[in-house]
Amino acid sequence: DLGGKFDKSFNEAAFSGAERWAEETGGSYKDVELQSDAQREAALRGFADRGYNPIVMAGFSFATALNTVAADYPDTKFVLIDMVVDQPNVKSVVFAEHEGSYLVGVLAAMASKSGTVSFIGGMDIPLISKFACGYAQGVKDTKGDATVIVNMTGTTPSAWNDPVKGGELTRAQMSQGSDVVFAAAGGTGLGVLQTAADQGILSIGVDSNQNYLQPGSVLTSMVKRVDNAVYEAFSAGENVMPGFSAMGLDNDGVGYTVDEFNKSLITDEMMAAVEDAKAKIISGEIMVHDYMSDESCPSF
Amino acid sequence: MELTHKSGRQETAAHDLPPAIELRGISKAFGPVQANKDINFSVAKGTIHGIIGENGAGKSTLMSILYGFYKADAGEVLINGQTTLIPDSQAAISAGIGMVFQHFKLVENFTVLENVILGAEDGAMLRPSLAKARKELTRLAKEYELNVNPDTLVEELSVGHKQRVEILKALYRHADILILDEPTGVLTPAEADHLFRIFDGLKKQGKTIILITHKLREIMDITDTVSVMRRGEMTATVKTSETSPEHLAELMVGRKVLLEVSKTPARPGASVLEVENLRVVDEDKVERLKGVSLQLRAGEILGIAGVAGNGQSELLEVLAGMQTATGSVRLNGQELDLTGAKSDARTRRKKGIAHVPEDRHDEGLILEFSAWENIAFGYEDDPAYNKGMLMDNAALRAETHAKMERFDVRPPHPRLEAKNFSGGNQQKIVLAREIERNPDLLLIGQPTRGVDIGAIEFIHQRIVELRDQGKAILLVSVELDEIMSLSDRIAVMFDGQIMGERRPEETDEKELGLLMAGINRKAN
Amino acid sequence: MQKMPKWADVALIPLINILIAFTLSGLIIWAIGGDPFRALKTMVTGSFGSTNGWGYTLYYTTNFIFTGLAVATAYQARLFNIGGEGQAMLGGLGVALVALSIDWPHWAIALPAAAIGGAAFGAFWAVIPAYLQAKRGSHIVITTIMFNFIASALVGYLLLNFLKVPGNMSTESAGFPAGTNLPTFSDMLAPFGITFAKNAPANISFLVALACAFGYWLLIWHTKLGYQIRAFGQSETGAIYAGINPVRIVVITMVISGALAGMMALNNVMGEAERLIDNAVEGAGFIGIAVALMGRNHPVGIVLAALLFGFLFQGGSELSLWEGIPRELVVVIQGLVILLTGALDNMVRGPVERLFLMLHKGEA
Amino acid sequence: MDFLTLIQILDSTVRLATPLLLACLAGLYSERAGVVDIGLEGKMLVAAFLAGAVSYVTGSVWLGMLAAIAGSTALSMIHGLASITFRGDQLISGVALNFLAAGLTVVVGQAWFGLGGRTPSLSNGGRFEPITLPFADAVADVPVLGPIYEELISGHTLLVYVAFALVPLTWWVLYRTRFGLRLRAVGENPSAVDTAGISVVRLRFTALVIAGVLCGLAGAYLATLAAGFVKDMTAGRGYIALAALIFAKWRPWYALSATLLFGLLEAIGNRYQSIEIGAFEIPVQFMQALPYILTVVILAGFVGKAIPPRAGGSPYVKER
Ligand SMILES: Nc1ncnc2c1ncn2[C@@H]1O[C@H](COP(=O)(O)OP(=O)(O)OP(=O)(O)O)[C@@H](O)[C@H]1O
Ligand SMILES: Nc1ncnc2c1ncn2[C@@H]1O[C@H](COP(=O)(O)OP(=O)(O)OP(=O)(O)O)[C@@H](O)[C@H]1O
Ligand SMILES: [Mg+2]
Ligand SMILES: [Mg+2]
Repeated sequence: DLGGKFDKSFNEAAFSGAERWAEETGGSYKDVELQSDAQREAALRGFADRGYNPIVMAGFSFATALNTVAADYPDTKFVLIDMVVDQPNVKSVVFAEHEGSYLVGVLAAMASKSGTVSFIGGMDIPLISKFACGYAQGVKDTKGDATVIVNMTGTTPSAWNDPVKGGELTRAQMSQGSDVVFAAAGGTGLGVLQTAADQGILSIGVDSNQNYLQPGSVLTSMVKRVDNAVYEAFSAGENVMPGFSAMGLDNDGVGYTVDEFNKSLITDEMMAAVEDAKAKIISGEIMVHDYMSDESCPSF
Repeated sequence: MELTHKSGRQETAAHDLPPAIELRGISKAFGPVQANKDINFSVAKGTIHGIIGENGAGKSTLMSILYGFYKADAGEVLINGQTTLIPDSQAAISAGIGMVFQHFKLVENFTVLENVILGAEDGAMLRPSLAKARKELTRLAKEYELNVNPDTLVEELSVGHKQRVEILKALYRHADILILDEPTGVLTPAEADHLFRIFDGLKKQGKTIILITHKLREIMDITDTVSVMRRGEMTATVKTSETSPEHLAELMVGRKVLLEVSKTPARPGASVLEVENLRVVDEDKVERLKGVSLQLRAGEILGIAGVAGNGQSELLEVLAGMQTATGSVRLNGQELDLTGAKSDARTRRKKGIAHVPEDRHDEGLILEFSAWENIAFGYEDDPAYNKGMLMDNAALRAETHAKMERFDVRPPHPRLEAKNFSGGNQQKIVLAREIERNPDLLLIGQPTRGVDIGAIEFIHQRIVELRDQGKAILLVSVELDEIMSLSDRIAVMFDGQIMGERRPEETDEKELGLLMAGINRKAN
Repeated sequence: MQKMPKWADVALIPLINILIAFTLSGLIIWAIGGDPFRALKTMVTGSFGSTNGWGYTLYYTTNFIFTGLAVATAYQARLFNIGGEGQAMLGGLGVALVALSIDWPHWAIALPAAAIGGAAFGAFWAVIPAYLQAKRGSHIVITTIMFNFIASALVGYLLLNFLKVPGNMSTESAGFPAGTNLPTFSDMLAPFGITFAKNAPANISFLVALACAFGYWLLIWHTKLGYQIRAFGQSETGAIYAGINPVRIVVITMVISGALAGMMALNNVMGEAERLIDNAVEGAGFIGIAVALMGRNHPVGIVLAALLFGFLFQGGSELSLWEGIPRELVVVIQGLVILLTGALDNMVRGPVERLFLMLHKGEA
Repeated sequence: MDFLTLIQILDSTVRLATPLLLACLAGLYSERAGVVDIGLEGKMLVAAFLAGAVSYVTGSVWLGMLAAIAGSTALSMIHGLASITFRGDQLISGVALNFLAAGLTVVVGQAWFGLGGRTPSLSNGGRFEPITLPFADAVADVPVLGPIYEELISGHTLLVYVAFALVPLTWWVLYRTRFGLRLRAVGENPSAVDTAGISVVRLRFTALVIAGVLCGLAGAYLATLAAGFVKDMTAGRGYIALAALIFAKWRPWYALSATLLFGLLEAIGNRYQSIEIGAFEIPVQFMQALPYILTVVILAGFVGKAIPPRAGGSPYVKER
């Protein structure tokens, strides 16, 4: 999406999936970043005209362009991440971000000493609310009296690229008692993680595994395996199965991460609780509310 | 007629001393315009040397070269007999040259003191420089009658005082040679007299002065020698004692010039303008007009004399619709709106008031506009200039061309931008626009400021012609000469009030001067 | 009398400048390991080599003509309108509201209605800073910058809470009814037997932009109002002398300026996206500043400068598509072009003038 | 709002105002000398990038800062070349610099680090550490004044103190030194300076060098605060600084208040993102736009006409 290829989270995850495929198979692919909305259609047609197959799009903003283009290229397979487009040659990959967010919410609630945790999103858009809502529910289900502070960075695209503002928001949330902050804000999030580390509170990364960025301070990362989705799409090549693919906890499409950088932060008790929650979500015992279903969030 | 200048009137010392300044073969072109052509001339030490010439003759250019402001294309400069390179103003200053430009080079929102030390500070800190300059200014003020409050902001000073600051700047830098470009153009007679007294003092101290002016009387009064420039060349240098204004005028313009206005007695008709109890309060809450009343009839010229800043400008602006006021103004018996929506200049024009403003650069003209666009300035909505929704530019250009021919604007090119005309010609463009509107009332401020004598003659004739057509004319000028020779009646303003009214034939400059200073003999 | 023939002034010098800018860009491409000649070829063929390329180039050009004219109009009155971005954003809102209000039977009816909607909203967004400048002396540069931020917040809010289709991830309005879809170049040229790329976004609003450029020319140099705007711009005291009401001129000028910026939405919102998306203006308001300045506030100059930027945009996106050259490099090229043709103009002008003077002397 | 919250908001204000203040002072020097500078944004961006890159590579924040200053000054010199030497349009030149900076930082960053224009995170040697002023801990418990000193005044990084110290320094330079006198004069009436025998060109270039250095500091501050460079991370602060400069009427102390005001408004916007009044909730977008709305309101209501240096924006031409 317009955030840029190396935003350390969403787009980078897509890119690394493609890289992994290229490395393993020796195949080649072409990637492009777009600077304007009108280019989406041009890029899709450009790739399709030149016989690229499949064409993977990371980001819901492609939906409209894809809807018109897909019909014109019935022989080309398209993979759209984060949004559903109902066309015979389109595979839509949608992630259950709310479920992953729920899990990190559980961890946040348990790691918090103050009983107040927080969330920093890039812009006030539905996708980000989906993260926030799942997170809030995870927190509340774990600690009924916990407070969740939710902030958004801004209203212009620079909201995704303002680490200084991210840092200030973190401090503002700290001053309201938060000691665990979940950032879903692209480059702005880097400032959040940094400030959390500087100020000695915990943070939660997003999309990619961001634990290594601030070892010992990033509690965990809510990963969204866009890389897997891209990898699979490329691996399947022209034989991508059109249709709808939900990436949730069950198929490891989303999740939380534990590695050498955050091992010490996660107690056995926390581990047990979060695994329990995961199992219950998969089994359907816990219903995590999807913000997109009714554009509201009962946990706020 | 003596055209050499090696020996002058300064018999005593100058004989064996080299001239203070000598120029040899100076030439300067601005693109295609040859502003100076092979100019040779010298000025003896301790004298006052005048330079006259038509607008655009190249006087300012020559002096700017001497001051290192422009670089000459060819030629050399000798100061006190020594060849001196003047690549920049710094060099000129070190050579002992000071210059007062026609348009002052002052920083308006600095104090006098700051302006004086600018570029002549001692050391990196301001405090010592300021203290020293303050002392020095006091000394200079005493020595040359150059009183200015050192702590006033320059923008608050009158023109005369600004000029003193310029002179102080030069003296503070130990100038021995002082160049003044049209210094009296904007001065009142009293200020000019004062300036000349300063010149006398400077001359006594052995300083050399070069004076550029359009006023022959000044040349005759205070210079020792005078040079005439025409079209970039120095055509003559004569001793002042051996020439006459008529002769100088002829040398300048290349033909005989009438220095007196010829006019028949006025035959005033119906009353055109009646002003009663006009009051203006400016932004700083200062009362600028304190109840002015006057009356003006068709076919007469009422001259308003006064030292600049005594309310004449405000009077003109109120009548022209550029300022609001209280009181009452009737034009042809009809009351004018002084404050409301109809108090603007456009409405006034439509009612038959034309206005030649005091400041042609900031008001009368848009310098970046071409001549033809300026001819429509203020009248762009005239149906004659419009065809339907659009302006009829072609017709406007044709009309401008005709007007330029009639008013002898040189060069008569409608497409040329106003800024490229000389001062006199710019003024003629404004006059051509306003006079030919056939107004009932013409307001005219400083009609000949900075204008050469050839053009002055022309402008004066036009004003009188208009009067003879039965128009009412309100003339504001700081030139008493002009007021005396043009007006049928003279009103003198002082401190926002009319001090008294005289007929030119019944008064003299002395009496007017006293009135301008606020002293009314008759009344007392 | 002239130092240089006119053709050298208006054509030769800009050409040399663009050449230098491209040479420098080539060096940068070479330095980061690309092939400058291939890159140039990609850019040129990508933007002018096919009707598809043309379609995109002219689409961007259209945006820049509108915003360039907006900046230029204000500049004639010496008002520096940095708010084209926000005004175009609001214009988008206006166009969207019109387009979504009823089920338009035909684009020919919808177009003028949307133009009025876009212009009105753009003008509204410009008139507040104008009024504050004229009446309260609030610096229009600050207020228009602030209004850009406010516009983005406002449009974002409205999109999210009122215009968005429930269930849709993207903050965008519903698609406009088919009756508002503007004819593209392909639709327009088909009757003449010319085939034009079907999917290229250039549409009839390009002609609207050209008409606006012509209207701008008429307005500024051939009407009383234009005369007054220019006179006011040159000298405020002069304007008062002439009886030109400053408040009126400032407000009217900014209304026109904002309306022009707002009409940009005909192209990007109505013509291309056919829905209102968040941040649809994508910096065109700022590019308009460069376009107006480089075009010397003259309509022909503005159209040409807009075309140049259209080329840079389209050629640049082709570069990043096919040459793997990062899209930011295109921003660098844009910067170099602006710098050389706009600001370093005299660097080339001086020597060229001297050259002509020498040639001239040689003849004489 | 309790006292501690107030302190925290003010603390945040100081941090947010610092880059604005540095950039605003940079603009002040350059515009006082008659060169309009809308390239502040670009200079800051380049400086932030170089600070991030060089600090990371060398591990020294000081070298990073030097590189930031050098880069930003280089852009300043291009601006000078265009607008002073070649008498080009100052606005165009500034716009061009902003484009160049936005592009080059990413292109070069990508070439160097391959992180898409981001620089790797800075470890501790690559950043400025907070400075704890003497006795900060000791007085922390003193009511009212204690927290003010400990939280608000102490504990910022070096550049914050530098920025605040620059305000009186700038005032002193401007109004108490020969250089300041000439600088102010050249922005008001360059021909007065020229006829006084001082080089207009040299003065203006000097002013631009100072502006370059200050923007360099501003950029270095941003990069070290965020521990690395992220593309476009200046996020419009150069424009806000420009607005603050006009707001401040080109005066140093006013510049301090103006930037503090902008900082405060942003800090408040950060702290109170959505406010509920009864059933009506003020949307987050409104709170985020609040600083801008308030700026307009204040400008319209309280600040009169701001008169810029008279010679600003136009190149000095004495002879054509
Ligand atoms: N900076 C300049 N650039 C181009 N041409 C100039 C410049 N300055 C003067 N000129 C031209 O040089 C000629 C001489 O101008 P100059 O200013 O020396 O005249 P002047 O004798 O001082 O006139 P005035 O009596 O009106 O003051 C004029 O034709 C003028 O147009
Ligand atoms: N930069 C310039 N370019 C072209 N012509 C110029 C320039 N500067 C001055 N001139 C011309 O030089 C001549 C003399 O200029 P000067 O500065 O002496 O003013 P002026 O014409 O005497 O006006 P005024 O008496 O009203 O001050 C005029 O013709 C003026 O238009
Ligand atoms: Mg002159
Ligand atoms: Mg003159």
